[in-house]
Amino acid sequence: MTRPGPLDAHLVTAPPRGTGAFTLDVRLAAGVGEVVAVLGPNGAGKSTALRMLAGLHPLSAGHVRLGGRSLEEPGRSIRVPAQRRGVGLVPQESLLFPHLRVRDQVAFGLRHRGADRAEARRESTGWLERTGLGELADRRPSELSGGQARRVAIVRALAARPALLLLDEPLAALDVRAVLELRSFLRHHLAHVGVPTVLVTHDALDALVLADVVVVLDAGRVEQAGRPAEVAGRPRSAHVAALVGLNLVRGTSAGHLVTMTSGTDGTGGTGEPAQVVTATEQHGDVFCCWAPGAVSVHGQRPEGSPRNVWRGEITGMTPHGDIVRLEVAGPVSLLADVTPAAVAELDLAPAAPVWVSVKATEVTVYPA
Amino acid sequence: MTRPGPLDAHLVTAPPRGTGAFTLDVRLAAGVGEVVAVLGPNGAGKSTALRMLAGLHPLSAGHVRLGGRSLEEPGRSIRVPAQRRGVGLVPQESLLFPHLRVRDQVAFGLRHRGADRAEARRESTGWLERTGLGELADRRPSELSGGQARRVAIVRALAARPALLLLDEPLAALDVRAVLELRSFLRHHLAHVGVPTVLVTHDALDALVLADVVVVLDAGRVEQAGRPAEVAGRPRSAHVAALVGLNLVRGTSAGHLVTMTSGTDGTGGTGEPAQVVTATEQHGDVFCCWAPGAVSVHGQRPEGSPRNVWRGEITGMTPHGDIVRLEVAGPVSLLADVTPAAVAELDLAPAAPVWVSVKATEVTVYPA
Amino acid sequence: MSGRPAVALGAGTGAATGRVPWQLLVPAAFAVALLVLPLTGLLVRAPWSTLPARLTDPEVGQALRLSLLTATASMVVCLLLGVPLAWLLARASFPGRRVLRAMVTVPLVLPPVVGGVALLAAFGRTGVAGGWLDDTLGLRLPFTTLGVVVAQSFVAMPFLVLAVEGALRSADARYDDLAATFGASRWQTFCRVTLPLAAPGVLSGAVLAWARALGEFGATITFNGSYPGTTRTMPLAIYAARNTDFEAAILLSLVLLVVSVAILALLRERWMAGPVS
Amino acid sequence: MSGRPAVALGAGTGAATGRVPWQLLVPAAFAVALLVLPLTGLLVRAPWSTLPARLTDPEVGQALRLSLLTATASMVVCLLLGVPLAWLLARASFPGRRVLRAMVTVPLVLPPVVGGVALLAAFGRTGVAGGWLDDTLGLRLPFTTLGVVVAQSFVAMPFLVLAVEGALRSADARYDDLAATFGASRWQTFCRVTLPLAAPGVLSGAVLAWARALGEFGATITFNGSYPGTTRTMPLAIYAARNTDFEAAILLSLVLLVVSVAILALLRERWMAGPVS
Amino acid sequence: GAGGDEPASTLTVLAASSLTDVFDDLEGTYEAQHPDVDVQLSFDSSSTLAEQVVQGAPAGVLATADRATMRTVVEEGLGAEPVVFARNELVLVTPADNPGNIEGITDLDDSDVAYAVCVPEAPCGAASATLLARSGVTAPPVTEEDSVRDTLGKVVEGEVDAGLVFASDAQAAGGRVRAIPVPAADNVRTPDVAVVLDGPDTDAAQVWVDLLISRAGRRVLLDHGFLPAPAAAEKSP
Ligand SMILES: Nc1ncnc2c1ncn2[C@@H]1O[C@H](COP(=O)(O)OP(=O)(O)OP(=O)(O)O)[C@@H](O)[C@H]1O
Ligand SMILES: Nc1ncnc2c1ncn2[C@@H]1O[C@H](COP(=O)(O)OP(=O)(O)OP(=O)(O)O)[C@@H](O)[C@H]1O
Ligand SMILES: [Mg+2]
Ligand SMILES: [Mg+2]
Repeated sequence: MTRPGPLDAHLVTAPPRGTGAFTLDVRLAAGVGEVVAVLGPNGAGKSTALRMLAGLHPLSAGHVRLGGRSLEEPGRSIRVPAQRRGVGLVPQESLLFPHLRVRDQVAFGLRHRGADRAEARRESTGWLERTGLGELADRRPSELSGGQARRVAIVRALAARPALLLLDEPLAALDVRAVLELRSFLRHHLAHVGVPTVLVTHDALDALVLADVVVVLDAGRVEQAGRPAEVAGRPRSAHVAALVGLNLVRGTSAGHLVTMTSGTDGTGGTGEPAQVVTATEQHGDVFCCWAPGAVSVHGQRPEGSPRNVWRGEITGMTPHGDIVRLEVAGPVSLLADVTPAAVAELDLAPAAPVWVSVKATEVTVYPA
Repeated sequence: MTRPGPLDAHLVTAPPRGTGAFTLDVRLAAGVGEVVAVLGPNGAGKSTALRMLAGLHPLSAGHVRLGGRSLEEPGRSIRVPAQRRGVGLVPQESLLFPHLRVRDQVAFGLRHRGADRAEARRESTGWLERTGLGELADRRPSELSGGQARRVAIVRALAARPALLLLDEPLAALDVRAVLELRSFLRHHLAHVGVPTVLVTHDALDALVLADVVVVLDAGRVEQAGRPAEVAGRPRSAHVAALVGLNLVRGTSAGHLVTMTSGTDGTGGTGEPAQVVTATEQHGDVFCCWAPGAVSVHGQRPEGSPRNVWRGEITGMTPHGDIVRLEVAGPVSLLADVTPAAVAELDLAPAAPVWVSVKATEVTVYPA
Repeated sequence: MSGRPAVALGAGTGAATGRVPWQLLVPAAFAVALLVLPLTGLLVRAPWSTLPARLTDPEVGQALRLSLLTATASMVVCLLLGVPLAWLLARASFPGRRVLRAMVTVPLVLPPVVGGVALLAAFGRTGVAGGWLDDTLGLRLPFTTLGVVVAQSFVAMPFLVLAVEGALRSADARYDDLAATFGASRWQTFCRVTLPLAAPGVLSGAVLAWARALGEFGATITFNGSYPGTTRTMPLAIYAARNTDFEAAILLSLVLLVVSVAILALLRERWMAGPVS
Repeated sequence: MSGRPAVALGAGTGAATGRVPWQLLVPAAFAVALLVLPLTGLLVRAPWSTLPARLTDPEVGQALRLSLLTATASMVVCLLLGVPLAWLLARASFPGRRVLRAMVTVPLVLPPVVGGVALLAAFGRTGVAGGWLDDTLGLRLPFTTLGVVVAQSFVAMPFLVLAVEGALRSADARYDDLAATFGASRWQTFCRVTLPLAAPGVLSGAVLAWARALGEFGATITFNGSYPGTTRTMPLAIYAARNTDFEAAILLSLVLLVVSVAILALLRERWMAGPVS
Repeated sequence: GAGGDEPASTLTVLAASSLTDVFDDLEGTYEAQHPDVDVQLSFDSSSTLAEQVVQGAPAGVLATADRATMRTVVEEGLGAEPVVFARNELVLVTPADNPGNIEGITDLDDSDVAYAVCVPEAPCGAASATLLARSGVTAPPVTEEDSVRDTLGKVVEGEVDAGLVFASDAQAAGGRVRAIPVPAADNVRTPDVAVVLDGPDTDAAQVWVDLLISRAGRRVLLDHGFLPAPAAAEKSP
């Protein structure tokens, strides 16, 4: 409808009374044509943030500005209601209107953007056919499969030509081909229409492929924000580390030696504080990360160049294509990728004691 | 409750009147402690199959047998109602009872399996704490995030100790760590309790990690069934090929030369029938598949050993970790993985014309 | 919500799960007995031999027409005024909502005759609003067909409002929110989302209101008196007949009954084709 | 469904989306006028000076007690019998369901006085079931307090059944299905899932039934006569008072009104703490 | 009326609504004479009461405002021979301020005058129809009320300009209405009939009927605007 403009939001809301929940306090910004991916564990506040942007949940402080227009600013008592924000929302639960056929679902948004009835239905049919949903146009929501409903919800939001697009896990429940198609469709469509987009996802690939900026939430706060490659390469939370499949520990560095304050790979470390030797020099609070492929596994304490050597016990083994991913618990709990050949040779099995080593040069270290 | 027994089902149902839908006709079998993964595109009939196993949708023919007991057999007018089947269902939409707190959601199943009220709530609390949901025990469904609700639905089904477990995309909407944890939890739990399990998923990893048998559905019929590695290595449908990330074509083989009858990689092939040279000899209807990494991309028509050389045009480029995945359209449309260095060197960009080559030895060929 | 398909693959049917439990069957049977026995009694006692004479009596036809007309008009009035009020009670937030909600139940509890007195006190010649209506609009409600509609609407309104309010409350408000994000104003949302989702409740509210208006006696006779052709609806005709011939009153009641139940059955089955029918 | 939180993060509120549209406000205002003006009229006309004397009159207290007692008993009867019947109509599939559903609306349409005649024809001395009840159980219903409950239940039942049936229809049957997979029998599912989900509908049905029973006059007086202490409920007392002293009748009505609206307001606000209150 | 001591027995009297005031007065007289009996009065329209008696309503006395309804009870063999204890005649009443300026029954024959009568099926209505015809009034009423008290109510409320009611009812309304005698009314009098019903308390019931036609009873009836019963029907006390 209007010319697309950038999104600039600072979302603050107090927790609902009675629950021990957190205060949400999140800054989000997306330029024209930019996609912000919002990542974070379940219950981090991602969907709530989207609802606040859409005007469905009031801010207690902060602001929402879109294309220079202030949509909400409690400090100045500004609050544009949802119906005059022009946002397009794909809610996490699809929420197709139960009484409308698929064609009318899509036409719904079009009509309220000014199209008349016949025009809206025609345009809706066009959208459905372009997105491969033409056959479903006359179905009711109760006659759709979960994935079909999801796709209709996405098309419904896109068709309304919103000034701001809010996608809550849009690709969940879709089959692989639909994911591939939609991912590439979204990439082209979003770049083309230039609408700022906020995309909630649990899929690293979505973030890497679609997003210009990644924002990682946890417990209502931003844990990390930056370019996708930056975030993927230098995770600052267990969530992101798990998402991109890296081992991550946090510690205090004194030159080349990091004393761990928390070791984390999803299994939880125990025991005396371990140390990590790094190639680059750093001081103070730092994160260290390395790839599972950089970890060597040995039957005996290894001799030689690797400077980081720890004891451990295998707690999980998962075949991953050509490799086997081991979960190792010890002073530093970590993931290690080994070949099936190595598994056979070292006679690896759950509960087996092992030694693991990581070369100092394989460890990336950066300030916390 | 009862000793676990194997599942043997042949599910047949006519399409609902008025819709142009297909007849569902699916055979499923799972031994004690076995997991059957059901894959397939959206709308293939996966959820419907689960509903039929649960007794929520009647069979028009076929049978459902569990541990030797016939649960449904229209031919013999047998139909055990849902409440006496002892199945545990995680529906696609979670469907937490809106009026019950989380603790009572889980206790619900326990009570109907014979526990008294206090016992059920105690046991429920135990389950929630063991699965990291203890904090949510007093919340209502409307106060949960999407992923939290999903986890509660899974725990609710597991806690009831069903004789058959039906999981409809259990890991969708979960964050990475929860997925990792739940995947390993399910693997151990299912092996331990020995309950046959049917798992619907869109994630290749779920199928590979958790399943003993994979069944691929399309339009209500079984397209392929077998061990996960077998299915992953020799896909028989575009869906599975896309799922495991392989290029797949179908054709008629005369010795070492396959004339394509349909080329498929998710982008849809066009033009004159192309041919694929293979290293192994086959005759008749065959599938050929090869990995995207086995595809070389050239600026000019390549000289040398590769026997399969096609023209093409780049239609998509996606960075994938260390590599870039190209979508190439041409006589054979395919996916190709190249290094970022190669992209720079060859000056690859969307719409650029390229040549692609595949060595005959890299092509796996097997009867259709 | 609405439009659940007859045979559902994806949707819940609630029907595939075994036998009807006796704990429900037994009380339901008693309920049916309580409803059916009196009807049987009426049928047994009715003087069938006089039926043809009654049916061709022009006054009966007149009263029946008047009843159907006024009851339908009252239902429409209730829908037009009551649905918005129900929405206000269910979805809007304003001071005095408690009081207003209590107010709605007033005509329910008021014995109908007193309701008629109240209407006279309000809209009668000497009533608080009656004089004003007469002076400014020249509108006199008592002893007119319009007055019958007012009286019937007054007693039927709470049924509609309560039924619709209940339906609005159980309808999922997330759909309203979503409609707003698409730019639908509150009014558009109401028309295109809220109301369709609450349709079964609105329908049963309308049925209740229509039936209540059709059977309405006390308020009508008190507010409007009873005169053939203008205010004597079937219940009033039945009551009048009763003075001389009790049995005749029964016969007239049965006529009213058959007509109205037939209409209801027809409409309900058409609009409410149910999930398991 | 039930238990939507006061401030919802994840759930829909329907409240955050702008001003109340005038298209709803204006008709709602008319509805309020129609409900409030008659009440105002009553208040204006009531002979307040005689209020203390009336309130202390033992017969008034007796009638009020009897009314509250019988109306509450009737509501309980309606709940116990009517909810199962509503479930049967909404969820079960059996021949004659159409007829049964039509049957339920009968007492709605029957003018209450004829309802009383029908009850006499069924349970009276010479009625189709009355003789049998008397002979085998020694139970005589007419002209007894029990008979009052029967008459009130008869007229109030349809309100409950229709309201509950509507609520059951809009409740999502997928939850019933899911409950079955957990081994819940149909009866357990009904108690633990269906009924809680339909609770707002059941509640408003109960309110309707209670209020209808409380205001019930015609069927009661015809079936039970008007005997102080046993069958003379408030509406009958008001009717009796009207013969001698019209104004007194108004005062008694107001007493009934205040008591019942107070009770309703109390209970409703406690049970129905709404989404946007 | 509840007395100080618990009365030993109860006498239930069912009576037409027009008898409300008379019977309320007589209840006191009766209970004073017979402290062991508690009189319960229940008023409704004659036909409803008759139907209830047929259906077994517990009652000792039934008093109706006409003969026809009484006949249904007697034909069922539920009571003894009915007794006419009073008669009533119609008067024209207007609201106290007489907004329609009605001076006589002929003033009703004007389409601008809103007047009420009883339904023809009711005793007062049958009489009204005859009276109106004899007086040459052809303009229709705005309403035919179900009982005489309802007709009176409409006049008291000021909703109509005039109404035809029994003299006794007009008297009960006191100063709230103006009563205008109708010359031809004495030709269309209606009887009030009482009957002792079969049952456990026939003795107490008989005492009530005797009280009605006793000198004291007749005085009360006269005080309330009723006319005495014709001497032929009178029983000696
Ligand atoms: N009630 C219904 N009426 C008509 N068709 C239906 C109904 N329910 C489902 N279908 C259709 O049946 C097919 C199978 O649906 P089902 O839900 O089993 O798919 P699915 O394999 O689970 O898909 P998804 O991956 O999207 O969940 C779909 O094409 C769907 O549209
Ligand atoms: N109505 C509510 N009352 C109380 N707490 C709520 C309510 N709605 C959500 N929450 C809580 O607020 C937090 C944020 O919820 P939100 O739905 O935004 O999470 P999310 O990041 O979208 O998670 P997911 O990935 O699981 O969808 C969660 O802890 C949730 O339990
Ligand atoms: Mg969410
Ligand atoms: Mg599905």
